[in-house]
Amino acid sequence: MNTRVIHWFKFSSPQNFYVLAGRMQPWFAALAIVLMAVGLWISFFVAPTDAQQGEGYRIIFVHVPASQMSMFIYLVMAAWAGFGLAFNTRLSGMMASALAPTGALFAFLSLVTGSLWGKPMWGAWWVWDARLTSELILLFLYLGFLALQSSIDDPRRADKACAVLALVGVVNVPIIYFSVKWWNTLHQGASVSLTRSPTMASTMLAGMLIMVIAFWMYTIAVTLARVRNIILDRERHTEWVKHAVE
Amino acid sequence: MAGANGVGKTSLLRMVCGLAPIESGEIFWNGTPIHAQADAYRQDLCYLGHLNALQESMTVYENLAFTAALSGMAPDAAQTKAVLAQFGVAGRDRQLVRHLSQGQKRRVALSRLALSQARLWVLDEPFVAMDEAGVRMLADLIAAHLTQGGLAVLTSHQQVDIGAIPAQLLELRA
Amino acid sequence: MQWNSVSEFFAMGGYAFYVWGSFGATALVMLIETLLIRRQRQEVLASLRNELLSEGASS
Amino acid sequence: MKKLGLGSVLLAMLRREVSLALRQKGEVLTPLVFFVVIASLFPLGVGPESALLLRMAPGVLWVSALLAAMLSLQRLFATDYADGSLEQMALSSTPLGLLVLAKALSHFLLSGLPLVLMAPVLGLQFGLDGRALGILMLTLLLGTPTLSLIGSIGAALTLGVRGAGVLLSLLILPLYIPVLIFGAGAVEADAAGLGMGGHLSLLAALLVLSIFFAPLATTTALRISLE
Repeated sequence: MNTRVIHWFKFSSPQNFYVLAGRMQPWFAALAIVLMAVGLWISFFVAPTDAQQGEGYRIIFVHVPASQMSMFIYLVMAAWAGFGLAFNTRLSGMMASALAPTGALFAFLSLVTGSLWGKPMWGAWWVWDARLTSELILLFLYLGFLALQSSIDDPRRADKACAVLALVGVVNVPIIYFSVKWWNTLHQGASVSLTRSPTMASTMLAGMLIMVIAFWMYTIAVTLARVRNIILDRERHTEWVKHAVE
Repeated sequence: MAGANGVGKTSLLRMVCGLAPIESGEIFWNGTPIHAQADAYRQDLCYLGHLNALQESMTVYENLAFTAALSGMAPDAAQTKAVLAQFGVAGRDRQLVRHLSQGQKRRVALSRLALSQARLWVLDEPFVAMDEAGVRMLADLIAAHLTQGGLAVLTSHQQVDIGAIPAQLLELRA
Repeated sequence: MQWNSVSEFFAMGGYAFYVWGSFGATALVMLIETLLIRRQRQEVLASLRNELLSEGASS
Repeated sequence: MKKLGLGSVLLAMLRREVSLALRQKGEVLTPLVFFVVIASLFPLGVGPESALLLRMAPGVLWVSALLAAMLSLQRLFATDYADGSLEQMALSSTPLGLLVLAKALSHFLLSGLPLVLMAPVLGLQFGLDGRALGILMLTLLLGTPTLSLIGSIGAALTLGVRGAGVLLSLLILPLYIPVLIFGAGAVEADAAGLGMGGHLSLLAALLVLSIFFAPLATTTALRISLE
């Protein structure tokens, strides 16, 4: 038991994690590509046409994974941030800052695909629907995180300040979501939802699930690659980086 | 504590205060690590850094009374007057800090030491911008603090004689 | 399979722009992100090599 | 030398903040003038049609108040940070969280409360009736302390940072959304005859939550800035 604990802490040093991440990254990338190919096959050739929404519903195969990832990444980011604040580990901050850009991109994609779905279904590019609005606010939170990160020069201080911001954000996300929902029902009532199709065929569900897993793999692969860059950049004055470059 | 510029004297002092994080090692006060007893430790601590911690648009007395209040003290006007006189800024207690010279501001900041009841003084370059009489007076004040069982950690570029009290010189090198 | 011809597949039952737009945007963003990370890596490595070279020259 | 209780320490802090702000009158007046100007721009933008203005009034006044309260946030810790007073506060034996709470309270007294008092005058311009004006003031009274508390987190995070002003608004405005929704919503709900009890209790809940959590986050952020 004791040896296992030591084992894990070994990987929490940036140097060891750099090597580990380098070894794992290609596998996750490969998994992402394979799963995405399978998911795309199901989304276009196996899943049947939706009775209500015709072929337009196929947007869910990218919209749902993107929205889910944007929310999960924020949670994971906040978890890393909290871990970093509590135990003062360097790697945690690096992981949080490696996750943030991908999370922001998924939030952005969720908005783009959401409004591409909304145009034919609602007849408008943008509707102040509770989900879309919350997603927009989530994007703002990501942008705030990225802006704070980039405007503090000392990376250690930036990591800690961003960690506080991420934790404040994660406490606020449910409150914001609830308040937006409240606001939405007060003002216009529920509208047709992209994800609440009553008759979802099992192949549709399977396709969506595979796409969600594929997006997870993509996120992990991209984050590992990015955190490797960050580690190299931050640890540039250490011996092992000099050896790694040579 | 001595050492060349940029060698980390101020950083070390800030670590002693618990302001800056410590990369490795531990700082103990009364046998307990300082981060484990932060509130009790701060009661014993008086830190004067490079910055004077004086608000320009408040009077000298208001400034001193405020920092004293932060550690739960309320010095009366007469006491403040006496301390200011001791530090060579007599009769300035009702003046706005804005109207003082740099040297006078430094003296006002240092006069906090006489008003504080902390046992540990952490001073960053206290002798800078002081004339000879000021240095003498401050050295005597530190000596008196030490004879009463207090402790002072300070950085300085110059050798200052504080009498017969044993002092340790720590020289930092890069 | 529900597609009778290639053109029908691309037409997406009249939703071509929206469906292909969504998938296209997603693919584009993922591609750009991957390329950006690759470039970032090359930049970091280049600056590290530069540093090493200048250190080697000065010592 | 007299010993002070915790209450008197906080009172001393509060008195210092208020007297400092009153010596620089611009600090209190600028947000207030800003509030009036912003609120007056809306009718110029959308036209003087009274039914439309009446419908927009709660939202417009709340958004303007939110922006005005944010104006003075950046200075909340900035001068103390620059002259070293913040170090003294962080190293004093008084818990920093309580000092932060006193700071936030002073911010409310100096920028929130004037807005509450000014709001009915602007509400009249938008044609709100007496009852709506009362509710508007009540929601502002409940909501602006929350704005000050959440704002203090942003002010602490952006201390000594490049472009702190714009950054502060980017960090803080998304967090202000629930307060805005429930604040402006209460006035609208009452006008629609739906009852505003729910809104008001949610506003109060947000206030209680932020009293507990905001000082915690702010002190952590302040200590990070002082490292």
